[in-house]
Amino acid sequence: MTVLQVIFLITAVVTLGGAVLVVTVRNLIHAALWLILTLFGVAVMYGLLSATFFTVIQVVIYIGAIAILMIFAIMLTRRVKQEAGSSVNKGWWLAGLMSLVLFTALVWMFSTWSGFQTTLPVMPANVDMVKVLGTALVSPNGYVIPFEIASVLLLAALIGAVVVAWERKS
Amino acid sequence: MLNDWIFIGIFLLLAPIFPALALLIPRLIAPRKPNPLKTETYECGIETYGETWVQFKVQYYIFALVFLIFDIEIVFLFPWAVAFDQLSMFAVLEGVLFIMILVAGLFYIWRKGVLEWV
Amino acid sequence: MSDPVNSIAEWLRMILSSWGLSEGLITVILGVLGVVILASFVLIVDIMLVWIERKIVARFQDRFGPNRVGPYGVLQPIADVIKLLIKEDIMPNGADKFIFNIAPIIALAAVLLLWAVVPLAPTIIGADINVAVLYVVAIGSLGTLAIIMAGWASNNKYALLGAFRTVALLIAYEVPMIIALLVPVLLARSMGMQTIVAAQSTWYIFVVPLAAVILFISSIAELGRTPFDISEAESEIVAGFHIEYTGMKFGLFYAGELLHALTVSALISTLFLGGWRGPFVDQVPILGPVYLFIKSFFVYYLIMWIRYSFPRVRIDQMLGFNWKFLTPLALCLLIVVAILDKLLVGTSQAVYVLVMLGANLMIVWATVLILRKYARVERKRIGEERPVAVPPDTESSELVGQE
Amino acid sequence: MISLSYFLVFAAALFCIGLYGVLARKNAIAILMGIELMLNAVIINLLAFWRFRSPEMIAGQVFAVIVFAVAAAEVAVGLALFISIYRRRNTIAADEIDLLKW
Repeated sequence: MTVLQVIFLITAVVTLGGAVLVVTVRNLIHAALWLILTLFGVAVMYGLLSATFFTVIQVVIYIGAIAILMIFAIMLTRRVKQEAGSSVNKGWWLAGLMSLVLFTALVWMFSTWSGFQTTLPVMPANVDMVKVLGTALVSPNGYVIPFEIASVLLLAALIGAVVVAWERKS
Repeated sequence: MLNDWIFIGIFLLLAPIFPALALLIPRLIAPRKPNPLKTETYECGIETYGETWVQFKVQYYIFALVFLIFDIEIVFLFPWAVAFDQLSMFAVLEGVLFIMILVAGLFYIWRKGVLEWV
Repeated sequence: MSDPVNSIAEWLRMILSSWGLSEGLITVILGVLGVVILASFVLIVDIMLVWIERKIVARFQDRFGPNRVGPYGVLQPIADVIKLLIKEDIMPNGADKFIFNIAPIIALAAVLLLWAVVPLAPTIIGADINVAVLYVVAIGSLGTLAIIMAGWASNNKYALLGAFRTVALLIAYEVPMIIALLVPVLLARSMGMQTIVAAQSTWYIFVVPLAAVILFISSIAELGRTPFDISEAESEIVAGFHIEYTGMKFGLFYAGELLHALTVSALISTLFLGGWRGPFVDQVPILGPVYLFIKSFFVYYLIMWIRYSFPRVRIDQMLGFNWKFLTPLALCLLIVVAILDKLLVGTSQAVYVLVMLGANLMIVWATVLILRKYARVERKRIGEERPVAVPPDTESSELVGQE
Repeated sequence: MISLSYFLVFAAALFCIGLYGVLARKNAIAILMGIELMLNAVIINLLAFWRFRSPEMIAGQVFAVIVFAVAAAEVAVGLALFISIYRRRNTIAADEIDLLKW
């Protein structure tokens, strides 16, 4: 076992443990905090994939913005009596079974694929991936259309969400 | 480069230890005699009444929402700024267009009166 | 290029490798050592800050400040620490124990973590990563998290309300802060702190002063200091999110706040005031930290000056100021800087700086004009007669209430 | 040595846990958390394929960036919907929002 493997395994166990708690814990605020731990573990995973830009972006956007948005929404919609009942619906065992089956099927499918055991290729040396990404995002023969569409999507999300959530004064 | 990230990792693991140590010392030497009156929630001299969970204004959510949308832009704009050397004027203007579209959203909600804190 | 820190590190590396340790292990050991030294140094500075802050506040308010313990009261912070250590730690009823305890730890650790990317000298930096500016933003969001956790775990209405207000403030002011951070990144074409410092042959404050001002204002808001201290507005919500914290746990929040102020000053110095740059720093690298700390304390002094000179603004004014003034201004500045930078390719340094500076001043001038017009309208609006609250003795007011 | 299989299995596990959350949870916000887990699994997959199969091409990273933007938009609109529903029906339990099920 190399050091990298040990780091990977510890992160994976913590992350998956956190994820399990996210979907099982009854208290929603606790679930949100576990979600933050899980997202942090995923950020470490990005780091292990040498996509360090995504590591920081994950923390900034998922933990700094999305998780906080979720906590706000939980606080806005909480009812005390709701916590009393069961937090899962009647078919939860079916859902669990389906997830388990899907997981086994996915792993089985992967294992039959020849590229499954690809080992880490060396990164192109002395290339600043952030720079490459920036160039690709706006260069006309790169990904400029997705780039602009993303901004339109964000605009639509902003306007749509505000219109939906906004309380009209009567 | 890799060494730098190892350093950050070590820092992440060690940084909570310093404040945790500072909390450990009082646990050993400070007195600890809680009683119901002492651990009462402090609320300007009256006894606490009802649920802590008061209903919040939707305004908080709206501001977090606007923040989220503007936060996303950094994913796109930071690489754009870093790659500035290799960009043509056209590519720069694309970045400006990106910002302008978001500004249009800001002005829309401004006109709607969403940004008023009422 | 030899400085004491790196030579000691080299020396230790040699000793350790002579013991037959592997390369990776040595890196980890040296990393741990570096973290411990850096963090202890920063924490000691933090303890001294208590004295500095109190002494300077006292001067602003025409008092003496602490002057009993030790000469000029320098030992006062030590006494404070001892007092905090032996204070009883009270946990409020119904608190969420684990989260309640972990929140102050995260609050201080988040500030400590920022020092990993602050360059102290040409060769002395914790970690010279290529996403350092975003790292600062990311760690800042951990601080926000600590506040939410503290407010929620306290089981106190005022703490929760304070935490919500603080978070609304923090995330709102993060937007202009990020945009202002984009400007030096754009000028230096890098997010690495060392690259940004190295690119500042002209300090960026002379190139884009407006970005520095925007970053400064939003940083004060991020710190939650007056005039933006609604998070702990004593007259409104008692003390905000840390109302239920006592003893050392409160001490950690307090220390975190003070250290955050210095850290933000160090970051502003790094990004806009040339960081460790100064005379002779290339020959004697150890001068770097000295210059950095001089600049940082200058910015810190400015923050304190503002803190003790201004009254608190209302929450609606504060958020309005952010969304309707600071954010559009920062975006406008970013667009102007981006286009000008591309237009000025190939011109000499002097022309570049002068045009940039001129453009900045133009934006400031235009802003002032718009603000003047707005202020005229606003004065008229406020001056108009408005319905005032009347005591509910008349029947008509009751009818209004029932509708 | 870490191989691609590690990340794929990890992402599959995360995806399935998220799926369980989406299918089994009652509270709408908890369901959204499950969706977030699934989206994170997707991003891990994208980045893993980029890193292991074609580190010299940037397409994988661009894809991941777009997924980030879409995830943010989804959360923003989704939560806004839940708040609006809560205001009208005073609940956000998924099995109580049954207006279309007359």
